[in-house]
Amino acid sequence: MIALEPYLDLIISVVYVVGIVLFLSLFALFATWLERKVAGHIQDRLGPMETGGWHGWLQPIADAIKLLIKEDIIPAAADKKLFKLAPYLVFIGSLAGFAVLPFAANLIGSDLNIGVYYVIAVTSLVVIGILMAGWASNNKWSMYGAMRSAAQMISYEIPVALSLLIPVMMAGTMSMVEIVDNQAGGFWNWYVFRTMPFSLIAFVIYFWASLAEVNRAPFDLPEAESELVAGYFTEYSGIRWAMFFLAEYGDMFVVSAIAATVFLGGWYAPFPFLDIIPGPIWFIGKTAFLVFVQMWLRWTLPRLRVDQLMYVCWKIFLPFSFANLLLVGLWVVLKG
Amino acid sequence: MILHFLTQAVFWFLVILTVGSAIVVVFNKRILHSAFALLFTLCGVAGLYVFLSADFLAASQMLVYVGGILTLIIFGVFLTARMYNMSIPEQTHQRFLALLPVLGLGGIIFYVLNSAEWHLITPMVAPTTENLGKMLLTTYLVPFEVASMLLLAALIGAIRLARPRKEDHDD
Amino acid sequence: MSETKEIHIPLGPSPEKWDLLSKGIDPFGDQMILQMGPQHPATHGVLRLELKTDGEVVTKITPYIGYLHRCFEKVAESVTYPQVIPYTERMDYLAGMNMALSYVLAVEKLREIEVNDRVETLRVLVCELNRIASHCVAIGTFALDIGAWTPLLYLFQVREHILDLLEELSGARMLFNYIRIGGLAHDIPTGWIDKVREFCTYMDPKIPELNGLLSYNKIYIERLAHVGVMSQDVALQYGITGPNLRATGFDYDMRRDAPYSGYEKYDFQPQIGAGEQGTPGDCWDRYIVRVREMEESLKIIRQACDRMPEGDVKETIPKSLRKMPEGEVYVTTEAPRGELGIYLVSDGTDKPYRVKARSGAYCSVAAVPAISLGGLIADLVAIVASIDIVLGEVDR
Amino acid sequence: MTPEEICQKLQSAGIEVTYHDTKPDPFLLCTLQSYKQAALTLRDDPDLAFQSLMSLTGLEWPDYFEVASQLISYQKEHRVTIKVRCGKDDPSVPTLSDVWTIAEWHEREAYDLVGMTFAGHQDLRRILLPEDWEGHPLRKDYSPQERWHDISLTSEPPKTTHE
Repeated sequence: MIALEPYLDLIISVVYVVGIVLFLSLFALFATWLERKVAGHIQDRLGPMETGGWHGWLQPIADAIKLLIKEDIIPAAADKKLFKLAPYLVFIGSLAGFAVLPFAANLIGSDLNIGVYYVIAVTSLVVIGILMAGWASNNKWSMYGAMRSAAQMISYEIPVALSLLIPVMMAGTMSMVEIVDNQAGGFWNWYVFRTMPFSLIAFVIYFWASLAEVNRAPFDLPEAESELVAGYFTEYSGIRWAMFFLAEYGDMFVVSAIAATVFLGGWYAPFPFLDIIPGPIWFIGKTAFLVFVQMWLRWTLPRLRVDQLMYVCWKIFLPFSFANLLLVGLWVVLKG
Repeated sequence: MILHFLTQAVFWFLVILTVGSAIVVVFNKRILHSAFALLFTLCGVAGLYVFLSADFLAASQMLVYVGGILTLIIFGVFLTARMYNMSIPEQTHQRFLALLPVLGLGGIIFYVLNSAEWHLITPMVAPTTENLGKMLLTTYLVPFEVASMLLLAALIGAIRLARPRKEDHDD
Repeated sequence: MSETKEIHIPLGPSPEKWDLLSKGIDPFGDQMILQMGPQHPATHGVLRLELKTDGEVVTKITPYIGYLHRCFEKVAESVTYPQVIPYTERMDYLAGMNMALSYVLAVEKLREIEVNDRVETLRVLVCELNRIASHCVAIGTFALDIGAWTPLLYLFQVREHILDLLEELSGARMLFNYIRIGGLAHDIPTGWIDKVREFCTYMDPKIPELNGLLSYNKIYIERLAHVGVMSQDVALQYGITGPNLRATGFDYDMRRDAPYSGYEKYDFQPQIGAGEQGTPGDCWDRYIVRVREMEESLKIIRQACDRMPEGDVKETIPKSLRKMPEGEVYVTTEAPRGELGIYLVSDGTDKPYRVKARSGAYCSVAAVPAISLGGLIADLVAIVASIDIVLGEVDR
Repeated sequence: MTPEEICQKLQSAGIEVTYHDTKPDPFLLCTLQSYKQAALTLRDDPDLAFQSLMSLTGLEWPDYFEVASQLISYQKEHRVTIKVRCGKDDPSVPTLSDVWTIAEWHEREAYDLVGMTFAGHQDLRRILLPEDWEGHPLRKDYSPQERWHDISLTSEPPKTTHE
């Protein structure tokens, strides 16, 4: 028998990666179901009710099977190589974010000491993937979607990064685990409530900007169905389309999870006595709540226009983030 | 043993990825395919930085080069290319002429590589971010500030150039 | 040199341009030709707009219509006078009652039929119900095009309610064939008026709810104010009528100013746009005029319910329409999408010699280029939604 | 003003126009030469002030073509129908598209469906039917073409090649 000891790390990593992919898929499935249910109830209807009996819980499975066995269509005039490659890039970009999400103190893919920075960095892949998809489809609407998306994601990365810097400054580290550990012991220790109102503003800016980052309403311009048909994935169908879809829900989870981590105390319960409930439940609960808010907003608000989107980013979020950053910096220096 | 092998395999994978996609960048006839191939080159380099325990540098590589510069390049190609006409011919009939500087430069690099004294260090696991930050704000403060000044000037210049001129506005 | 890729180019109306394009020559400089429609989510059916765009800025618009054309006018020439009614309802299928009314009034005027008060009141009642249903779709799809999904579903509930009422009345939900020459198909069922009153009570809180959810939403206003401004001059030049004309601040409503079917007996206020959030005649004005018009329609419905006179709705239906007087007549009514004018020429036979339907939406489409040049694609989407077209009526 | 008064007003301005008292709606008939002038006067005369063209219809009669236009003046609250006729050998009437912009579309429709032309029209293309359609459906002697591209236009079911 081979001694497993030296390879334990490796095995754990492999298991974790497989687990994360499974989790992402399951979450995406659950989220599509949740999205329909949320939309349904907001719109005074029930959403899927038939498949699987209880509140249509099997609907996402049915959808997944349908998407898997659907004909895979590649337009004749598309740039086939790039067309095929693009969904993977987008998906990988989304998946890579999961590596540093601390589900619990010891349940994290890799506690990188540059955790927050890493997440911001890997989102770049998504931009490239979307540009690639838009171009390769050889469809003008896709192209518009891709251009809008790239412009939007690059612009909104700045307020996102600046807002994330605030808890980083307060914690003095970029490691996800350490940031969470600094927020232990009750919700009043969470970064969102410390240094009021700066960190609260940072949280709000982060949340809105992250909506734009993941192309969700009211910032869903790249895939605005009434303007651009379906934006950059107009020409995609079947499983390739499903990968974009999966990536979108994965991204929703990632940005919400980061918000939960750096602002909302990660795996810690709001009250210390509730810490008997395992951390991952708190973590996923907080994240799921933020995901729910994203859906809530989507089914309530109209969509912005391109120039308004840019206006909001460069003339509102950015100055506020900078001012915020300066003030928090001052606060940290004076206190420390 | 297996671990070592795996590490080696990943390393060589990254090397092949970097060099291979770099070759695609140079030799592909479609400028857009070259631009997208550059993505893999940059990612490969980022991976190599990880091997050097320079994780901050690796993330920066992704953020700045992939998220910023590569996107810019792709945008540039999009804007110069006609949307209707997807292929952009890139003429390569000066290949042999190009060989001369390539060989010259290659020779110099090879010479430097050979003559340099390489210190093998043990891989660090300590975070590099803090050191980087400290060094940027102490030892290398002046170059850091000069670089930021340069970037600021470039930004202002770009805005100035991009703004419509007064005369254009009037008519 | 690399190979040049052949790009499939859809069948277009300007082959010479596409020829140039397929040869790799760009006849438009830096601008791009974009085909919006005929299958596009924002064109409300099968309208095609050929756009010339500079980035996202629209610099030229050429509308192409006719994808839904079934030559109503030719059909009308080959069937008898009463048989035309179902075809009129297929023009603006969202407001079938209003469409039929125009045609029926034209025939009645030609034949010199005076209908009794009950018929008139019931006609007003069903037309106003239908107007609310039609505005519900208009506003709902408008919101949908701006990215707000939910109002559509809320408004469809209201519409569903109305369609149920009209179904009980006529047996059909969209193409009613209820208004007949000289009367109505049959009288109302017992208890129907009470159901209409119930509907009014149900409808009352819906409009404040809509205003809270959508009308005064900051994003919504930002998207619509100052966008697609239609001046009164443009509106008159393009023969714009109905809510679109009133949105420019032009105070004219046929129901008040040239009453037909007894509209003079009702107390209501035509709604005009005042540029509350932006410029008069912008998209938001066109939106809010419709919302407020629903309230006014509700007022008319209430009054109609209250004054519902007794009478026989089939009293004046002519026994035979074999012999029609020779002559011609032009009758317009205030349909939800602008005036529907029926120009009817009779040569004395049992079939119309010529029927021309002048539809409000037709003129609205014609005006799209005049009010949306220089805007963004997103603005164009808002404008097309705001003028509220039904392609069945445009193409006829 | 009633259509009759409008007619007198036009005649006093030296425009050749006749009043036809058909039932129930009367109309004014212009000659081909006076048509454009009549339209301009109707629009610009402050007593007439017909701001808007509501409808423009092409008609085919056994001996001639006719264009009927309904005008409205919101200001003066009156409406009128003006007509012009042209011979079948030369079915061309002056355009009104430079008087009221919307006439451009109505005239395209008349051209498309009835097959008359409008002299001076900038953009006289088919509007409702495809560019390559044959014939003008609202002519009384119109019979549809058999096929348009690959679509059979006759009412019989398409012949199948299945055995």
